[in-house]
Amino acid sequence: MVRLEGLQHRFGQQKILQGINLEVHRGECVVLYGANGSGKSTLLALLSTRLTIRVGHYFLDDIDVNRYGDMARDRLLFVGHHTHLYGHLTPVENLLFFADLRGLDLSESRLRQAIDAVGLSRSADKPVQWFSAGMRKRLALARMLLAEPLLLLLDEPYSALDAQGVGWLNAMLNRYLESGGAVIMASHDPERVAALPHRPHHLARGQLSSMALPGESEPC
Amino acid sequence: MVRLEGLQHRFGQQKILQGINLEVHRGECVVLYGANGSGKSTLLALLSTRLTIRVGHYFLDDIDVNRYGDMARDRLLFVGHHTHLYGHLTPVENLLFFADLRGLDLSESRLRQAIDAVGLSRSADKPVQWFSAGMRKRLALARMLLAEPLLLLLDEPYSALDAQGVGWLNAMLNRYLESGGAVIMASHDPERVAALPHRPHHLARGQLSSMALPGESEPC
Amino acid sequence: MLKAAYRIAWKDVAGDLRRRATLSSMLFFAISVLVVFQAAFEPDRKEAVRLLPGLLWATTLFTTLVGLGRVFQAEEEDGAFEGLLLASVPRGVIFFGKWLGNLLLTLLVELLILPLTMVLFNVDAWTQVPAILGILGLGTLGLTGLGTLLAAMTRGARSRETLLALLLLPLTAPLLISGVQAVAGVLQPDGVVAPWLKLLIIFDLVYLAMTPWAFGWLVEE
Amino acid sequence: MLKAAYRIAWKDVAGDLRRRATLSSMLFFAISVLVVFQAAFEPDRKEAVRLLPGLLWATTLFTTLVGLGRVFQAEEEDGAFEGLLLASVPRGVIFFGKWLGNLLLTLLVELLILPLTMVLFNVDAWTQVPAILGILGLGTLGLTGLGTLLAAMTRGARSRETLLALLLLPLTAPLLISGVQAVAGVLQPDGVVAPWLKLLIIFDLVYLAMTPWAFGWLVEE
Amino acid sequence: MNILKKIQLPLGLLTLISLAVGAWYVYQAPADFQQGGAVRILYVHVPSAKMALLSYLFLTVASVLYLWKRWEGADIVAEAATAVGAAFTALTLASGAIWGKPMWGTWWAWDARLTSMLVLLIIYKGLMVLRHSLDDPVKGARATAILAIIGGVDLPIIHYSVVWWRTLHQPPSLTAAENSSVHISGPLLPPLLILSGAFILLGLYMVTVKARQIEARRRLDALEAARMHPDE
Ligand code: HEM
Ligand SMILES: Nc1ncnc2c1ncn2[C@@H]1O[C@H](COP(=O)(O)OP(=O)(O)OP(=O)(O)O)[C@@H](O)[C@H]1O
Ligand SMILES: Nc1ncnc2c1ncn2[C@@H]1O[C@H](COP(=O)(O)OP(=O)(O)OP(=O)(O)O)[C@@H](O)[C@H]1O
Ligand SMILES: [Mg+2]
Ligand SMILES: [Mg+2]
Repeated sequence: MVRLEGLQHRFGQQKILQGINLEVHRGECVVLYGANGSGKSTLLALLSTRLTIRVGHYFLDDIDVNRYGDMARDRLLFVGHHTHLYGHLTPVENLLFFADLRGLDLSESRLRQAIDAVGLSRSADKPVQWFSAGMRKRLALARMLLAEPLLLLLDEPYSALDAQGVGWLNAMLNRYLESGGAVIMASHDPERVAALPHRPHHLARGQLSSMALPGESEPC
Repeated sequence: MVRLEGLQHRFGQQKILQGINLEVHRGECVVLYGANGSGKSTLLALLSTRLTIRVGHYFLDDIDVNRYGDMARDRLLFVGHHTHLYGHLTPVENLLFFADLRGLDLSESRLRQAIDAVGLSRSADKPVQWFSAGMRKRLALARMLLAEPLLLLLDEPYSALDAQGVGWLNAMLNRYLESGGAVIMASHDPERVAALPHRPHHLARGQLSSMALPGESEPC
Repeated sequence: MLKAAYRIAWKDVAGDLRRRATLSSMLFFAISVLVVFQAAFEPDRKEAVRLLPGLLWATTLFTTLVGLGRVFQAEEEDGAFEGLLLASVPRGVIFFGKWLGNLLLTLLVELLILPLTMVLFNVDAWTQVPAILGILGLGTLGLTGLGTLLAAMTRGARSRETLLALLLLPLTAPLLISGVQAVAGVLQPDGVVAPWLKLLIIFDLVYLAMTPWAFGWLVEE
Repeated sequence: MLKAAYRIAWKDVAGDLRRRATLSSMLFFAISVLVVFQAAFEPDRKEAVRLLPGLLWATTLFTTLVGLGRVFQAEEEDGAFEGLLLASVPRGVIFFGKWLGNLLLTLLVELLILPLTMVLFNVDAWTQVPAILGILGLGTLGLTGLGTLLAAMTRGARSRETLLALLLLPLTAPLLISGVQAVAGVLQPDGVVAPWLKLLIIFDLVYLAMTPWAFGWLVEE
Repeated sequence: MNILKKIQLPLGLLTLISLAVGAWYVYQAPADFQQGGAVRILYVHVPSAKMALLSYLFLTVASVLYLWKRWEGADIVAEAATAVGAAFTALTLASGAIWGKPMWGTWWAWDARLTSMLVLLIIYKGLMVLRHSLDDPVKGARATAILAIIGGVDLPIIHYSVVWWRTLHQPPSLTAAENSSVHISGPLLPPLLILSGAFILLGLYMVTVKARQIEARRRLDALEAARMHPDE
């Protein structure tokens, strides 16, 4: 469903990615491992259309994303290091804003349900700026429950989550994968990824290589 | 060296900490586990003097921190979720600024050495704003090498670090503990903490309880 | 589509407008600007009439400039702007939403400052109030349009405030001139208004046609 | 101790002053303010002399206000302000450093705008330049002192810019009045200056004595 | 950018020759019976005013090309044209002010031409500052190009607003001085035409030199970056 062909990227003169090829099918989860600064977040930013692809091709569900960015944005969801949350809004308001931006017509009870599902029901009407790191992360991830995207891009989704949060996330991702979604995630956390069926890849020197034995050659 | 007696804290009407007692000696590492939003970061903020203690006592090296905050700040170092870095400055400039603020008189070569030690030598003169999450984290932690504090307060130090970074951090912390420093850290990551000699504690409902068997009852 | 724009504007100003305090704080803001003006220039009554158009426009410009710092402020925290750009609405709509929020607050200040000036400086032109407000509003459209674009452009720039003033003031010179002249024309019995109004409208059209498009270009990375 | 204050100021303005562009961009900022002034009020030569003190002070106030948005801007990112507060220097020193950076840039604009105004508006008072600069500088001390405190106070507040203006303008009204009167006094052959100067100095002393202490209280949480 | 290297020398020679011819004519031309020797400022003032405006046209075209085709060369030329245009604008203002002191008795007046020229200078400066205020060079280039285009559309509006503003109110004392332009004729005209041509050549030459300098600097930055990241 996702196809990358010869993707390259550079910042100024610094070449970060040099020819990434990747294919991800429905129901598949690809995990990107790699050293700090190796370009995982950059790759995800390209996939999310935040960065424009200058060299290479990117197809999502047979859409040429380089040309039809708007259509692709409809079909994918990106949750990065940043939570994209507004501190002065409550969780309900944050999700409502998100839904409106995506053109989703959701009732408030649907939103509260999503907030419950990530264990934040007691803080549903408190401005997000006072939230703890893990609570913010949970709320950011709660969007996945609402958006039902084709492709999910996650940058270090496990960081800041407690054990319960990790359990919840993995259960959610498993359900999502079974329903035919695709996931590409960057992580430093093979122990937590282990609960998911996934294909590990290693990013180094701008090249992506699939890791044959996830349990052994993984970087951690 | 660190002694907490009956520490309490509330935000508005929400009681977060209700009577924390803790003693940490030289060369000891205390790890705080606990669910998202249980108050670990709040406790560390109190210990770092960022939040003022209203109820309870806090002694650091026999200094009554409630009264002599300035003296305590000299002796402790806090590295939190936030990296306290200035995006428009380079790593060298950031560390120099930090050193000046603490009244440390360090040569530039000493700073570069610290930057080398965290594996950032190649990016030592690039503005920090382009750094990847892990690179920022490494730089924030590099301060530990410069400041030589009595007490080190770390909030989720392993997040965003790759395997090499984790190894470096643990080696550093081991050395620091052997030299008689004390560490209090919050973490969701028992697998990575395992490489350190430490005393695990669990924070729940505003109370701290020591966990007898770190390997078994830990929350993850 | 438009709902998204409306949402963005709502998010930006809701927090301000929901609390009634905003209205009164805007009022006091307007009053203190007038007090400064009085302290600085001490105009007598006749002078006050002559200086009124300039005062109104200088305040408008100042309010806009001060407000521009805020337009993208909420988006600075925690990658929120990035989040906006990843929404599937066209970028023009995002721009429109941002512009709308900014426009509303500036119009509010204008609405307050006009009667205040007239009372505090004894200017007797109450029948002209709607005309003057219309002129101010017309100018504000283009002014905030260009301002919003510049605010987007200078996100994260060094010494941003100076830069914003440096870029906005010369480019809006025609607006300022025609606005001042139009208001002055309204206040005089035999004043000329129509050509200045035309100029204002041309300016608005140019900016409101160009800026959403320019914004789309700008945020491509 | 003072080194730390110096460092903080340096960090804030170094990026600005290191590049030579800042000086010239400040110059052009000043010019564009004058263009706006001309377009808004169209003073003739005699009027220009009368309005000069007010113009100088209004510009100073405006520059300060615009600069205040920036004082703590670098500290917003990534908990940097928190980092500052965790340094072992007394909070007064942190305040001092922040104030210093702000003061420098405002003084720079004043230094530029005075000769410019005199050239562009044909005001012939070159021998009074040092006296006028002295008065402006004196007022700027207190103005930026209070401003820096207010900027710290309103960190993260909603519609912060309006709030800053709302707080700063009334509190500095006495300063503004005495400053305007003092400059006007200097420009007239038989003008009164001394009492206004005294008022300015009192104002400075009060604010500069109070603000570092107030800052210490403010940042306690 | 190879082409710049090739044309630089011939362009420079041509500029030099035409400037020399123009200067000779100016030397030959009679002093104005009214204005005396000061009239010679005209030969710098008017051509540089033309170049100040022409540079902006050049800048707009380069900016459009950059946004449209993403040629880095267009961006380099745009940056060079901004600096050159600012220089000519400053020269116009300076020569005008110097001329104004003996002619009008003042360095400056808020006349239409003068005001719009001042605004043009601020716009040039704003573009230069904007580029260097954004940390990311690509963002800086793009923002500057967009703003240059907007400025290009805005300039005629500025010009006319200022003209109407000033001609509706002001007594024609100043415009009368400008009406003297109508009288430029006879022996004054040929050197003016030649020098206008010479200044256009000079402007092109300056853009060429500046563009090559910018290009070299960018290449140097690139080498620096490559040195810092050898294996990437
Ligand atoms: C700072 C002051 C001045 C500025 C900014 C200025 C600006 C200009 C500009 C922009 C032009 C237009 C060229 C064109 O449209 O092709 C021009 C032309 C001219 N200026 Fe000035 N000028 C100034 C002072 C003066 C003075 C003091 C005089 C002489 C009394 C003068 C005499 C002329 C003449 C004769 C022309 C040629 C007019 C024409 O060819 O249409 N200028 N100036
Ligand atoms: N906007 C930018 N401008 C210049 N360089 C950048 C930019 N963004 C990232 N980089 C550089 O690109 C490289 C890759 O960064 P990226 O964030 O993709 O790494 P990462 O693999 O996600 O690392 P981490 O594991 O630490 O999150 C880094 O060297 C970084 O400095
Ligand atoms: N400034 C504040 N004002 C109000 N409430 C706050 C503030 N800071 C934190 N809280 C609340 O205090 C509680 C504890 O937050 P804290 O950040 O200490 O949790 P934590 O244990 O660090 O969680 P995590 O594992 O997610 O980092 C949360 O419910 C949070 O909403
Ligand atoms: Mg990353
Ligand atoms: Mg925490």
